[in-house]
Amino acid sequence: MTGKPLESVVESLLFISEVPLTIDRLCAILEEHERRDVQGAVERLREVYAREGRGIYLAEVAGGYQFRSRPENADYIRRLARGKTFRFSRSALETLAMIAYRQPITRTEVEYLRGVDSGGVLKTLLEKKMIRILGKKDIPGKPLIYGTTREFLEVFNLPDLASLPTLRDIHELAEQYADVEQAELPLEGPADEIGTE
Amino acid sequence: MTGKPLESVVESLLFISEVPLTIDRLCAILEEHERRDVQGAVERLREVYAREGRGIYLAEVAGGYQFRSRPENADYIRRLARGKTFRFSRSALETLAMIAYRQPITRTEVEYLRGVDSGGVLKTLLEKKMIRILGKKDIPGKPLIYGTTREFLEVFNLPDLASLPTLRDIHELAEQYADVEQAELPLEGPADEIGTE
Amino acid sequence: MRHQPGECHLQATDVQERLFADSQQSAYTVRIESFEGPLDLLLYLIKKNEVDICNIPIASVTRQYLEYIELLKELNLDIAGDFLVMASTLVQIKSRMLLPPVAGEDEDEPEEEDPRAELVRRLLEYQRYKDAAERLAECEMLGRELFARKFISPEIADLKTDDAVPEVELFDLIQAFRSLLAKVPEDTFHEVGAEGLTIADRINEILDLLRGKESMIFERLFIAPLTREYIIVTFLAILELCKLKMVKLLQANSFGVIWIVPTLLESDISEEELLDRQAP
Repeated sequence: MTGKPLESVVESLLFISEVPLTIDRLCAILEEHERRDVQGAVERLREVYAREGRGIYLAEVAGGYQFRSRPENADYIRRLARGKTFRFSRSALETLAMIAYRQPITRTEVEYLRGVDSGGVLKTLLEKKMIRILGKKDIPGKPLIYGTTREFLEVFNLPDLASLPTLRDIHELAEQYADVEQAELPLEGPADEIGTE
Repeated sequence: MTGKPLESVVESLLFISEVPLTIDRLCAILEEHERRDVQGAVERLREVYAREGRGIYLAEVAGGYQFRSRPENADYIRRLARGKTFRFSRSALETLAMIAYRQPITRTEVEYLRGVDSGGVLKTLLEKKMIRILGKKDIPGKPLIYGTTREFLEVFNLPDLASLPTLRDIHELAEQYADVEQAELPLEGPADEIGTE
Repeated sequence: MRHQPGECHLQATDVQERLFADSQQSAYTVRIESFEGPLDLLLYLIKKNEVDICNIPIASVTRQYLEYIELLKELNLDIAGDFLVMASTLVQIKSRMLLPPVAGEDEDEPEEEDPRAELVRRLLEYQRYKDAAERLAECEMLGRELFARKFISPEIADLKTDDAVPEVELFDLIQAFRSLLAKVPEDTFHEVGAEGLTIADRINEILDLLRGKESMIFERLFIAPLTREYIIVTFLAILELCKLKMVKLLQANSFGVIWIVPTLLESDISEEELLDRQAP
């Protein structure tokens, strides 16, 4: 293998790696190459990316090398971050699912099912505009009742709540999986009547 | 800002983004620039990275652009990634092909086309995020309808659904069957390697 | 439980020798990993016998197909129900082929379709996707030939993401719900029938309509499409809202307009709520 392809391979590796790659690590991966060739390839790459007008450079960090975006472009990177996507945490997704399928639902009912305090996750979901307060339930203590929002429908690309897949729909996909029967909340309340068509 | 720095910013953004960036998204971030300048910058970057001996190229995928490592260097990257590579079973690929070409499609339709129960394979494809639930079909029973995801395009390195290989003509296939040669036994050769899980 | 077709694995070459012992290629053994299903097996038999797909010798193909099923039974392999369904379809086609063609009494009557036509269509259609699947597999695949950065760069990791756009699929939501229900002791559940959420849906719609309004004419909730179901659901939704004391219905005189009045303003509630429901 001549110099050029080695440079290409090193470029690929540095680009893909989640952590900075040390020369030692590179040499271990590129075992058929001489250490000084590997070092040379890294040096040439540093020069190529150091040229003016490039958006990436090869940074020397934590004893290794890693591609980084140019600090001059940080403002734009922040704009990219603004439209960043996030993944729901498991507890957020569970709580959201609970509310979507059992609304209108109180915090106590959510917590009964999840078995853990859910104040924090409800607050997060309210802030993310995935759920909203529908009102107060007319029982002692007047607990708040929650439901999903229009934004929730948008995120899941649903025309309406009736378009939520039923548990049965998914259940049928996975007959070999442990059975979970279609179930309703053991608590009294509106969810019971609302659950049926 | 002159042309050069714009190219640098675009390079930074494409590098940082976890998902392919569309021209629309780039233009939204680079609001002070003309669309055609942004497009020009992407084109120039594609040319720069297309040069021989580079380890990265700018792929047009899932409606946007994303830096990817060169296929020629895959062996080395696998050494880094330690065998965390994607594999599809033949049944998964068949089902995925049907959904890709016929979407939106119901489970019943998939099963008619394949001639076998497909619940398990649909579930696997959902879990791998290759397909998604698009909604419910407005016919009795309201079955779920499925379509492919952005991740599907990303994994198969396709710019869009229109770039799927064209389906072969039925008549052409019929003729092929009228004049078969022993060497073309369908279950020999490449199909086997694709098929095993 | 239904068996996946992939469970019908045949690897011993003697199986193929016996299966195709009467064919001209009996000396030729092929390796078969598995058939994806009955259509896959049929396509194989057609190619094997070098016959025209549009003119399948149904008798001999059916015989070979049934022999294969028998063989699976002998080997104590699981036979997917789908293979048996196809077996009966084949037998049916075969018997229809034996019947003399019905002489059309009326000249205009369309000619009776070849009993094999539907099967041929399905086989060709299946072959198309089999083909397409092979070509998909030839694509340069992410994670196989190509790799992309799928991780969060240090440059972006620390940036605040308050307005981040959620990225989640419906499937994730349902899976979360399923797993949650699985954790709850079973005896606290009892079954219900349909999983319709139309009333909840209507409740939300009505609350949306009422948002920021002091009152609304009752009839406005019954705008088209006025299906029976829609009326019932809307009515139940209003009852539910009344029960929850979230709306009141008012009527000035016995034949007058009915007004629906929200009893709570959302802004009052959420502030109060958020104050005493801080994250632990």
